[in-house]
Amino acid sequence: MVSPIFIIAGSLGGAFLLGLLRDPWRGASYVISLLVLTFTTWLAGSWLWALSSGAVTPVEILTAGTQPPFAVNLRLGIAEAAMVLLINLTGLLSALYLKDTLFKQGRRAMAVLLIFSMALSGIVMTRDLFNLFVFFELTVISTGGLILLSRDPRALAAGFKYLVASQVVSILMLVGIIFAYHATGSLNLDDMAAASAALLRGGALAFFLVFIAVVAELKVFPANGWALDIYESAHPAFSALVSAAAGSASLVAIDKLLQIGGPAWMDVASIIGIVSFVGANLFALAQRVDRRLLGYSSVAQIGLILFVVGQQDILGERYLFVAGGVLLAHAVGKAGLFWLSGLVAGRDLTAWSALRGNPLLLFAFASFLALLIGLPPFPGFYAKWELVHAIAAHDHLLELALLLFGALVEAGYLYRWFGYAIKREIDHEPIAPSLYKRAVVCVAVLAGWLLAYVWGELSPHDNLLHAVPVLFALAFLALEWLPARVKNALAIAGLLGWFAFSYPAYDPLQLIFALIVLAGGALILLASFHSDGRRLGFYPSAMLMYAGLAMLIVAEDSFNFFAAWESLTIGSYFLILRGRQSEPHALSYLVFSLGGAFLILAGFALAAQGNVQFLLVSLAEVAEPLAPWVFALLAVGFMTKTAAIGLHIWLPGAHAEAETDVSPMVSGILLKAGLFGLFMLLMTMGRQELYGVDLAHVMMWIGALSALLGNLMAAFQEDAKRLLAYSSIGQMGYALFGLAMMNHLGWLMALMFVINHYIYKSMLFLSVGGVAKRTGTRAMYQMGGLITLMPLSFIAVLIGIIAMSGVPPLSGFGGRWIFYNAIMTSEYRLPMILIFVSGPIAFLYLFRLIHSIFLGQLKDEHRRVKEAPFWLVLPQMIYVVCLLVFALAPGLALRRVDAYISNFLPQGALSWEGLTITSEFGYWSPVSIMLIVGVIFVVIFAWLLFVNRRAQKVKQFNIVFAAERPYRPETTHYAWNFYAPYKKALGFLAWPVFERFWAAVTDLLHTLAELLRRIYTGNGQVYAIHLLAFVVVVYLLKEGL
Amino acid sequence: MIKRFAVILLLLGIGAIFTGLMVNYVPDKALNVTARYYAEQTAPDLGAANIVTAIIVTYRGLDTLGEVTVLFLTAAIVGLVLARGSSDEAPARRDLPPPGELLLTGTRLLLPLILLFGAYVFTHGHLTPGGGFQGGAIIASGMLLMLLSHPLRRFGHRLIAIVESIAGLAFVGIGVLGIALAGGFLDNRILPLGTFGELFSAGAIPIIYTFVGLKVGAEFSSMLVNLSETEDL
Amino acid sequence: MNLNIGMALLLAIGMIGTAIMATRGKRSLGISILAAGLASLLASVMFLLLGAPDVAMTEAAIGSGLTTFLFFFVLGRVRRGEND
Amino acid sequence: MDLIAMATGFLLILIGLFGALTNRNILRMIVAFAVANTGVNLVLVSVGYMTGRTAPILDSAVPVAEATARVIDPVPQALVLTAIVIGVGVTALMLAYAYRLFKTRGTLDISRYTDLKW
Repeated sequence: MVSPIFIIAGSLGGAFLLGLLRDPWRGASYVISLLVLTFTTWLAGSWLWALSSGAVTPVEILTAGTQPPFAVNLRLGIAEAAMVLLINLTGLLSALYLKDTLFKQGRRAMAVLLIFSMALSGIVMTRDLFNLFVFFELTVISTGGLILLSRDPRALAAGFKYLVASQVVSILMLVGIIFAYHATGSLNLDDMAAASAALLRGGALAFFLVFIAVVAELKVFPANGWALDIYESAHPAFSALVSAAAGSASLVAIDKLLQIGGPAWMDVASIIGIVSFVGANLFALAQRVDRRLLGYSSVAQIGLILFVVGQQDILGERYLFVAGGVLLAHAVGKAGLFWLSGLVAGRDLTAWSALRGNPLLLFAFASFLALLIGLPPFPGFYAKWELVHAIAAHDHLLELALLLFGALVEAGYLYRWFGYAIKREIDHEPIAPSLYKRAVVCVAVLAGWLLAYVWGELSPHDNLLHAVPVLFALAFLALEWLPARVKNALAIAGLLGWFAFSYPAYDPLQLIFALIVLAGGALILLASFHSDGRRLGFYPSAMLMYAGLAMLIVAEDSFNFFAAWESLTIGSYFLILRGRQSEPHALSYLVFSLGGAFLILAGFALAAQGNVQFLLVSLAEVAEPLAPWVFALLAVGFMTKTAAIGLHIWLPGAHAEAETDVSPMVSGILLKAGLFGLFMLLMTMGRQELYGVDLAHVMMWIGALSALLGNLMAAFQEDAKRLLAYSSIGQMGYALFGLAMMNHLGWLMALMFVINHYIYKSMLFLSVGGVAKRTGTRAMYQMGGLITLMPLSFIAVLIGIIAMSGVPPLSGFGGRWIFYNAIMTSEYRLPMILIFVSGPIAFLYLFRLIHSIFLGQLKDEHRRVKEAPFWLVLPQMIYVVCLLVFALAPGLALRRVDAYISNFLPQGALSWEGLTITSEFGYWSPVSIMLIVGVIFVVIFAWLLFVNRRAQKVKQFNIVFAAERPYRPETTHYAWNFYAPYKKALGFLAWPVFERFWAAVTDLLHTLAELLRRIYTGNGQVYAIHLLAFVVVVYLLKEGL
Repeated sequence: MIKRFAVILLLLGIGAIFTGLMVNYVPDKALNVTARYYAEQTAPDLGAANIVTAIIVTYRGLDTLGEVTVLFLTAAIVGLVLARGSSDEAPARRDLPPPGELLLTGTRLLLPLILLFGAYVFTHGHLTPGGGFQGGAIIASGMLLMLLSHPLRRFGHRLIAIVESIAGLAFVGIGVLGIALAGGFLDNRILPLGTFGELFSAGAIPIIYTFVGLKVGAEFSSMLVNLSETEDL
Repeated sequence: MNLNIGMALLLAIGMIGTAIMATRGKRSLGISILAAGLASLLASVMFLLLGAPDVAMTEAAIGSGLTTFLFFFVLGRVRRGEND
Repeated sequence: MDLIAMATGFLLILIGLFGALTNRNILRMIVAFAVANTGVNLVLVSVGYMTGRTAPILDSAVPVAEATARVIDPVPQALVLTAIVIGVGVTALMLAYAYRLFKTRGTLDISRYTDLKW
């Protein structure tokens, strides 16, 4: 092996060699720089490989042939090797990226770049405190040089501000170093760590100064104004280096210092880290400039890693895995984003819509964001999982809450940005055509996925990149060039194939959900045959969602459950984002979903008490003081997904604005994930009491209110798809109510709702979507009289609303029947009344659906409207058949489930005899009901025909009218504001309290961010004052603690 | 005014930290382990009389390499900063009075002496106070004198660049030789230690310090020259 | 011994005085720069007293000598720029 | 004596920082930082000082055998040497920046360079 000292000697030699060359020999200089960086990268890589394969042990590099502490020594262990590799690789890639700039600036700039990466490597490897200082100063000075690579004239001032701050830092550091030396008689870090106690007694202040100086080098919030200016104005390739490489090196330095400082200082580091994470993320909310946003995000991420570094005592041997995961994910993601920003011409966030023309770069963008946020399958996901488990197990609950809050805010502003890229007008210059810059970005993407694989292998869990469903979804990325129809066929085959493959392993409950997700998903995908072209992005997203759902159903431990949960959330987010007007709704969906997901994560972590491989069935064994909290966290998390009232505001927009075939997916299928989670939760944890309140009872109330208010709000909608969306809130409320009753029939009813809601909501969304497609509007009052033009859609809607309203003879009635039986067995009268009341309200909006769309007068402009496209109608007709079959023989599905539920709630099971079902209150025979209703219908219909036999048919437009043209024409339309009287009476219930509440919360956050970020006045002196204030405040707090 | 007040308040805090350091400061009665090692071992191990030099060039040679690199960097960046954008500005008209006869003659007389003195300082760094940095600075002051006396004379950028690069490469090269021939990077014992107290002793220390001196002199000269030429471009 | 301490005290007073002179915004920049250089020079005498001849030489040559020249170089350029 | 030097050093640092943070002229800021750096060097050297000992140079006056008992701790001196050189490097860099800033902005007032903020 070549000695690692050559990483330093080689770079320096290269830099000095550049000085020998003549100025015009730019090509030769550039080649030398690249060769040197390649050499150091290779050297670091070979050491990493050898160290990780166990071929060599960590090396001590002595200089001057003398043992430490008398001479400076360096060390290269596996963590150091990884960091050095990261630094030099980032340097190499940035050098490639900077080709034009470096050619323009000449060999001096190249030499500075070489020294920069050398100095960072030195920071990582050195074991000597003063040597650390020297390397830090080298970093500072070379930063001062590399800032000038930018063409932005503001970079000069930014560089000066940076130098001012570094002067303050280096003064503090030097004073600290000399007193630390005085206290321990050595400058060697290991010696100091050994003499830690003595140092911390006599030289605590000295240590404090060194520590705070290195922390300041990390650009922690809020003493970091200069850093933000650099991120904004420097060349993006250099910002990538600062964020990825310099940040990592400083973190390693902090880690070394904490070996001296011990647990007391680790706590300080943790607090600084978490404050930085939350604060910087919050401030980023108000940011409109891409690179400054990335700057804030870098500060936040480095704060997070600092937090991890501070938690190393509780992470134990998993420390490197966690810290490495977060750090590498941050480094790759951030460097990638900075590089990407160099391809985008505009600096406003919305300018990134220019990426839309290039699917590869868009994929890169998405990958980088996922890396930063720590979504599966990236390393940050595994790392956060273990981190959260560790801090939950040690009861650091405040930190846990702050961590998750910060992560949520970060996800919010990053995905808002992604939404801009996908949805905003492309009115900017196209992306830069430079091929090698794109190549650099692609290398970063590859590195990110490679890391994802490596971390999956290193984790104690199953590698998510080995999961067949995920791979199947990812495969569609490679198949994007195929026509949509071919991909659709593949997708359907995949879903059905996976169902057939997994079928034997399902228990009855899983089977029902699998049927809905996989077979049902395939059915909805039939409608997607309607689209032609290539439909870029649709299949990877949809399949990711289905993969998540498929994995959720079979997950046995909390990790797999949560990973699946996150996958389906992200997949569905991309899917929803595809709708034309869906940008804000997709974002609110994502924020709520991730918020819910984080609650679930917290719940699992609390339950697991440090055991990262926690079986879901062990939820039953969670001990008392913790159990209700775990229950509450998980329940609220799942209820976010089912859009329980209060957490529902994301649903109407997300479902209504989605594409025609996406709405049924996210409504009919995706909502069931939440119900599945609740099933899982109630099966394992049962009833829990918090401060004497039965949580199931609370859930029941939430369910009842969701049913009532959801239905009420649905009744007042003008938009057909929104109406359906709101009705989902109500329907999920019913299911929640049923589950919360915690008795046999309640659960059966909930399952009934799972099946029914899938069928009729998918069907209704498809038919309404088809109508909207043909008429070009979703406002019901603009439709009317379509019954003759779109008879099949009419039939579907008719059957759908019969089923949904729960009148005989269709399956909805079965649901109600079980439901009423269930209610009889329970003792909660008041929520029951609410549920009863919401029944007729459901009828109101359903009636409106058929009345305003299909009955009444045909609008003039719709006279040439045709039936919905074949591929939209086909699944609807299949649903009609399903509904009829299910109505006739509910036992097909429910019988086995009934038996299965008896395992958990043995009392009150139904008895199934042939096609008749008996409960303790009565019996239900679907066939006879069907017959009776059929007879009644035929009789009434015949009688109506007979009565109206002499009615005269009037041509529709056989009328003459004259009037003023009203200011808002729709106000005169009878189908507009259809339920005005009800609205007068009950409208207060549908008042958007929760919308207002959540809007106020986000406004508050934004206003705070907008106000507080004004501490960054742009004045370099003020930044230095912040820095001093930071030092003094930390000192005072530490003294006070 | 608020700012001034805030600064005073904060500096009071920093002052409190410093006071804490001073109050807790107890001067050592005897040398600590590290210093004792240097006092005892420098002469037999490295053969250098000036312990500070031995530490700088050998024991903490990596720091010194970094230090030299700092100057290299600074010189390069000063060049970069000053070169940036200067080509598009109109050259300023120089209307300085010509240097006096006295200065010119003085320079001619003094320059060789100064250079010689500088060289003496850095070659004797291992024996007497002084060394590469001080010697380099002295050489640079000679250059400064030349600049003052011939403000319009173009300096050999090329010569300066070659000196600084060769000196730098030589420093790194000697360091690497240490790995091959002695105990590690920057080990000075690649050459015989010689007789204690003589000029050619202490292994590679005088050689390294010579290169350091040349390099430091070249870097400072380069900075000065760059600064002085900014307006001529 | 006392002589040394007396000198040290004198030097200290001198340094503090020159430092204040260098950092007060009232005087001309040239004087500030000179004062800072003087403080540095006084410090190098102090280093000699503290038994650090190497440091003293360096501080005198680099800290007070070259740095002061660098300052004046830049000051000269800026002044000439201001006259334009 | 070491305490005198140390106290002077600390005072110089504080004076320097005060000057650097209150003068808006960037050249004055740089001068102030140079003063602060001098202060740092003083503090560093004073930490190594031991009363009654001589400079860490072995010669006829201080033979090798007596070195341990006679010389001052050489380490801080070595560090200060490095620190001085690094300090001058940073100062030169800041000066170059100041010059360019003046050329491009026409002012030396740091409070005028606030086009990057928030």
